[in-house]
Amino acid sequence: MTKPNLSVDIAGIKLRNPVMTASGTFGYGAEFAPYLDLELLGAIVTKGLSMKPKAGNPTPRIVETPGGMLNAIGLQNVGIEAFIAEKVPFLRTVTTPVIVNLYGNTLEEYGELAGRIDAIPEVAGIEVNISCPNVKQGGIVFGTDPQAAFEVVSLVRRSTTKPLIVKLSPNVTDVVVMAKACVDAGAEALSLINTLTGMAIDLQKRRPILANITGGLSGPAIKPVALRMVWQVAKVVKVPLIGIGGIMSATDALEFILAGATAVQVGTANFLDPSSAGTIATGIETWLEENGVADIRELIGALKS
Amino acid sequence: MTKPNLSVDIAGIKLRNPVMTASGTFGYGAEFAPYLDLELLGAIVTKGLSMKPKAGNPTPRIVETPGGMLNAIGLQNVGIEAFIAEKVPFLRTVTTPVIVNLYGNTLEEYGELAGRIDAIPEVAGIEVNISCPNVKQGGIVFGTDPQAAFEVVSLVRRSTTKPLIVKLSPNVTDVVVMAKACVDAGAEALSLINTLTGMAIDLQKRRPILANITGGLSGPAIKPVALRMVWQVAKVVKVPLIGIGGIMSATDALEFILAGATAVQVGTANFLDPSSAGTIATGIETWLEENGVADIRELIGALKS
Amino acid sequence: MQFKSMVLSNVEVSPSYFRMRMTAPPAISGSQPGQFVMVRVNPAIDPLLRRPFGVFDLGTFETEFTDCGRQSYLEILYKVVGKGTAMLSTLHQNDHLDILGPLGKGFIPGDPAGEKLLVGGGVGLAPLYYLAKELVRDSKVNLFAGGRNKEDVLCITEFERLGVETYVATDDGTLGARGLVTDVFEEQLAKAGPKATILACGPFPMLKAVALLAEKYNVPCQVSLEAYMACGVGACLGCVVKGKNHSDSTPDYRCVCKDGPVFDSKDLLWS
Amino acid sequence: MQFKSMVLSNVEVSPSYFRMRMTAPPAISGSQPGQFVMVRVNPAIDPLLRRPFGVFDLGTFETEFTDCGRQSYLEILYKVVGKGTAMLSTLHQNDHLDILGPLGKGFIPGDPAGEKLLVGGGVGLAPLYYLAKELVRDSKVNLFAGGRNKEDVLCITEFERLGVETYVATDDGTLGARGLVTDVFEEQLAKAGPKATILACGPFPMLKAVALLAEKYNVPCQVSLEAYMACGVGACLGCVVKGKNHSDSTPDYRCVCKDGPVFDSKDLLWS
Ligand SMILES: Cc1cc2nc3c(=O)[nH]c(=O)nc-3n(C[C@H](O)[C@H](O)[C@H](O)COP(=O)(O)OP(=O)(O)OC[C@H]3O[C@@H](n4cnc5c(N)ncnc54)[C@H](O)[C@@H]3O)c2cc1C
Ligand SMILES: Cc1cc2nc3c(=O)[nH]c(=O)nc-3n(C[C@H](O)[C@H](O)[C@H](O)COP(=O)(O)OP(=O)(O)OC[C@H]3O[C@@H](n4cnc5c(N)ncnc54)[C@H](O)[C@@H]3O)c2cc1C
Ligand SMILES: Cc1cc2nc3c(=O)[nH]c(=O)nc-3n(C[C@H](O)[C@H](O)[C@H](O)COP(=O)(O)O)c2cc1C
Ligand SMILES: Cc1cc2nc3c(=O)[nH]c(=O)nc-3n(C[C@H](O)[C@H](O)[C@H](O)COP(=O)(O)O)c2cc1C
Ligand code: FES
Ligand code: FES
Repeated sequence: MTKPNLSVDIAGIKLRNPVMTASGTFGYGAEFAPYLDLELLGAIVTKGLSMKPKAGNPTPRIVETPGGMLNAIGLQNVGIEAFIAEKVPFLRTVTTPVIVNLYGNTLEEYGELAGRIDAIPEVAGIEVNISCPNVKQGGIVFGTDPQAAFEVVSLVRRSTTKPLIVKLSPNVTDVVVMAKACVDAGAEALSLINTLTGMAIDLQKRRPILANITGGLSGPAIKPVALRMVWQVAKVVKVPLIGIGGIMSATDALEFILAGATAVQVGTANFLDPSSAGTIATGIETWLEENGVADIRELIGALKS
Repeated sequence: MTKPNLSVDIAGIKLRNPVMTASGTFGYGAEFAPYLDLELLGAIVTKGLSMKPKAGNPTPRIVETPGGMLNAIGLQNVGIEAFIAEKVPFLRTVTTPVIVNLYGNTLEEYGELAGRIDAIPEVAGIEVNISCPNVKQGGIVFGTDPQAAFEVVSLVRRSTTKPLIVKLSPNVTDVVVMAKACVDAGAEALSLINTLTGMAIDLQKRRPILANITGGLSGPAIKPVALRMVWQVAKVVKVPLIGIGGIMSATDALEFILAGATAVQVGTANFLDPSSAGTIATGIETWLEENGVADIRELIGALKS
Repeated sequence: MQFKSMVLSNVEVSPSYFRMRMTAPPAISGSQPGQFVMVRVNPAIDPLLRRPFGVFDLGTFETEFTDCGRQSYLEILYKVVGKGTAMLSTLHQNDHLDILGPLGKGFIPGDPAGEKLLVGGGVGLAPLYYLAKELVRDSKVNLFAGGRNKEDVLCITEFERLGVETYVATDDGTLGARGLVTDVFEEQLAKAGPKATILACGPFPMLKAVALLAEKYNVPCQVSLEAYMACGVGACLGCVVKGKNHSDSTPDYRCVCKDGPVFDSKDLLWS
Repeated sequence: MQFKSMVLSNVEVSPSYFRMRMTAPPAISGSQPGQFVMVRVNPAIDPLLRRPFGVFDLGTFETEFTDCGRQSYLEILYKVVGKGTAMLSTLHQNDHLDILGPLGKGFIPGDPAGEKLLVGGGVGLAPLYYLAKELVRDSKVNLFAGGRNKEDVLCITEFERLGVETYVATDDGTLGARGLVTDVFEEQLAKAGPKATILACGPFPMLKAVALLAEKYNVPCQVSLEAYMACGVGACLGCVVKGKNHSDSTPDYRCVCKDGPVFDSKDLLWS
């Protein structure tokens, strides 16, 4: 049998396979180079970037929960200048497309940042985080109000010609409404889901475990919610979707693709096993071969229901 | 040391301890009598009841997920007549208060059903399910729209003098808005959370596993989301809260109480271990003793944050 | 009942089929053939739910290091198909389990004078062994065992040792006749006396075929079903199957865990 | 590196303290004292995250049943405190683990002519053993070991066998002096030569006290910190601590996993 086709197209970005890394779980790529061949990946999405370097939240910032984890990193990042100076040179050494996840504390900052990134040739595309639940200012509003989402995405769309992905929050009554607003505003692809807002408590200390009190729930625990949202959105919008949430294996990834995702992102799994994303990519190829599927695209949204 | 006080008051219902069973996970009580002493419980909440017997969804109706399970039972139940004839006689034999969980397919049915239950002396209180995500007609609308919730709760309030608990859905952007609407409409207590809507897929069959496609996610996986919502609502509303979601142990239960719950409900844990609810109640007592807490009420909302 | 149990042995009897013996309280001897147990594989939350397995055998053993005389044991025969059974297969002697059971309704032996026709497919043979053991005391017992290949047909020697007459069919002919076990079964069913009883356990399509044959030859028939289960005690309503009176407007659902797993084939809707 | 490992032994050396030896690739010998490994307790999702443990010892052993000569092993010394360590403690010889490491920055030996003052609290002794083993080759090594009671003070005999001079203090006086190890330590520190180096691992309050003493006596000091970790490789930013230049407006966070776990005490903010 000839090798199956694994390549997909997300908003004009050509991926050699549908497996990307999720923002904030893969650093800037270099951290994982000792554990897997970055050339095995469809794309690398970098840690959420802002204009200025950002300190993030006090610690503890992470805590394990049943089948998942909470994080309240608070979007600590190096800021655009250091990103260009320190991170881009390494990313230039890999042929895998690099997508920059960005966020702003204000509407204007989103636009300004998108404009700056537009000028970086090494960046294949932009993923706009309107969904991070940790930053009071900004984040939560853009991600849960369709009108605010429309505005911020429109502004970013005007500020860059790069392929534009918008990442959706699951903490909403109707994710389809949010999805439509973003597409109407010019999003060429949607990634979903970001983390569910949760909390953990230390009984003996009678305190929240996270310094930030609440944090974002990720990992296998959220997979059913993520699958459901991808399926709901896929029925309604036409742009390609990137499925995210608790993907640990090639099987998980293929389930998201059946539900309607064109690509997937691997997040928390990178912590359990730093080679996960590579293993998942090769696992998908093996599955296609074993099941006589010539092209991954045959599976996108192929769920019988 | 004298025994600590475990008793709490929910909407006028006196509970010997804060541990109740969650609707739909404990049948009508009798099913669990061989496995635990029902007199160990604070209250028993029965399976969601409707006017007419209801068939529920086709099978498969349940599926395990990472750290949780999805169910799409579709509110199969015996209906009010059979409930009175077949289930109430057994419930009369226990001194533990019985709370009836009910739902209607229309606004009117909610009112009518509440009226019928008002006449059953064995019923200590009513829990209104406005949050079940499985029934297209009704359910999802009442539970996610504050105005609809206000109306249905107001009607139920007018139809019964029994203590009135309203059970909230987590599938909303802002659970606090829903909570306030229900309290404004006359809810004397709130229970939260019901299940998160999720989905599971059988890759080989390329089909959703549940016949209903989506189902409600319960179990340890959802605990962080449930804790967060209880904490959010407790900061704002004055009525007692009943914390629900992934409670497996006395520690879990006490965390909910710290977050602001006056009582808790044990759901999925009953399946893993049919004696769970009793073990949790005695575990709470032991913890209070070991930690020198004389009264459980000292812990309600006692989270330092 | 619910009890803590200790693994006594856990042996691979055929590729990916394991036979596990574990301690049980004396009351386990009250189990009816066809009843099942729900096994909590470990106290962690992965896997979350208990796994149901038929009672394969019961007995007593002499404890080695104590003075307490003969103790009861329970055996299950299981196939590794997923996460839970894979974890079970890694358990060793002295590992602990939490068991709920015996649960549900078992097989009803029927008239001892009639011959018993047991039909089992694959791991469906599991509950039939304990059933055969009980039945051979009073009745003539025939077993019809089917599977994809010879590795799917388990413990035939054990059945024969009980004095059961066995008929085997496999899809690939590697053991017994080549073809469906229901074909072999029909031949014998046609010859069966008027007091015969059919008792079957296996995949749904096989049970359906058996139920239709039972109707055709007018022989009483009990079938043991499988369903995804959460509680095992009739509370969650996750495990239902359609009863004979079921229609979309007048639903008739039965719980496999409580009203079954063994049903009279006439009580179910097979379409 | 990431490698599959097989448990060689797992022994309770003191109540709730275990010493586990496991196979490792030869490259493990490149580990620096103070580096750590992230252990995936089992392939299930409970517990989900890896658990970090310091390298307690390294060595080689003769394999029993193969011809492949001496193989490398890695040892960790751990205390059962929660779910992950409880599960670890139930593992047996031949059970499998997935290991990431050695990770992070270890201790820097400093001038061999100076004496080495090792300070360890409770399970903080773990990385100091491998450190002492390396240091005794060239330097005089003193160990100050503290704990709540005698059961908290581990492997002192092993340290003594290396030729380390040991000073012990326990809160309840059941072993060594009664009181804080830092008191005993200060006495000796006051007498230490100008080339001495302090190398400490233990609970945060102890490290803080040691860091302050180091400043007071102007002796270079390295401390090994703990933090909740997810990735272990500097990617998740979950494990940060405040660096010396940290303020709310000009944040200076360091990753314990990558920039540490061993830091020069002067590089951290202790307030
Ligand atoms: C009454 C009854 C008796 C049974 N007796 C036996 C027996 O004696 N020997 C034996 O090998 N098997 C028996 N089964 C089937 C056995 O329960 C499943 O093979 C087992 O639960 C699979 O678990 P897993 O984790 O390996 O598979 P997974 O596929 O990982 O399980 C995922 C979920 O699906 C459920 N599930 C998967 N397959 C089945 C199935 N066939 N039936 C019910 N639930 C399933 C699991 O319980 C679990 O909740 C019986 C089932 C029932 C209902
Ligand atoms: C660099 C480093 C080296 C360490 N070396 C050792 C050692 O050699 N021996 C030893 O016994 N312990 C060591 N620890 C502490 C050890 O990692 C924890 O005791 C262990 O993770 C607890 O896991 P648990 O599942 O039993 O506890 P739980 O409380 O159930 O763990 C819940 C979560 O909290 C984390 N956690 C809990 N306590 C700690 C802690 N003290 N430090 C970091 N994370 C924690 C766990 O990793 C897990 O993510 C070290 C920690 C770090 C950061
Ligand atoms: C530690 C951590 C940091 C994260 N940081 C970001 C971020 O900076 N920007 C963003 O859009 N999402 C961020 N996420 C969310 C992930 O990209 C992903 O959407 C989420 O974790 C769900 O996927 P998973 O279950 O595979 O982890 C972060 C997640 C984790 C666990
Ligand atoms: C099988 C099943 C059936 C349920 N049926 C109902 C119901 O009839 N009415 C209701 O309000 N909630 C129902 N629930 C939701 C539970 O009462 C509870 O809110 C939810 O399971 C979360 O708690 P847990 O994580 O402890 O299970 C059901 C849950 C399960 C698992
Ligand atoms: S398994 Fe719960 S009702 Fe049958
Ligand atoms: S543990 Fe992830 S950055 Fe340190």
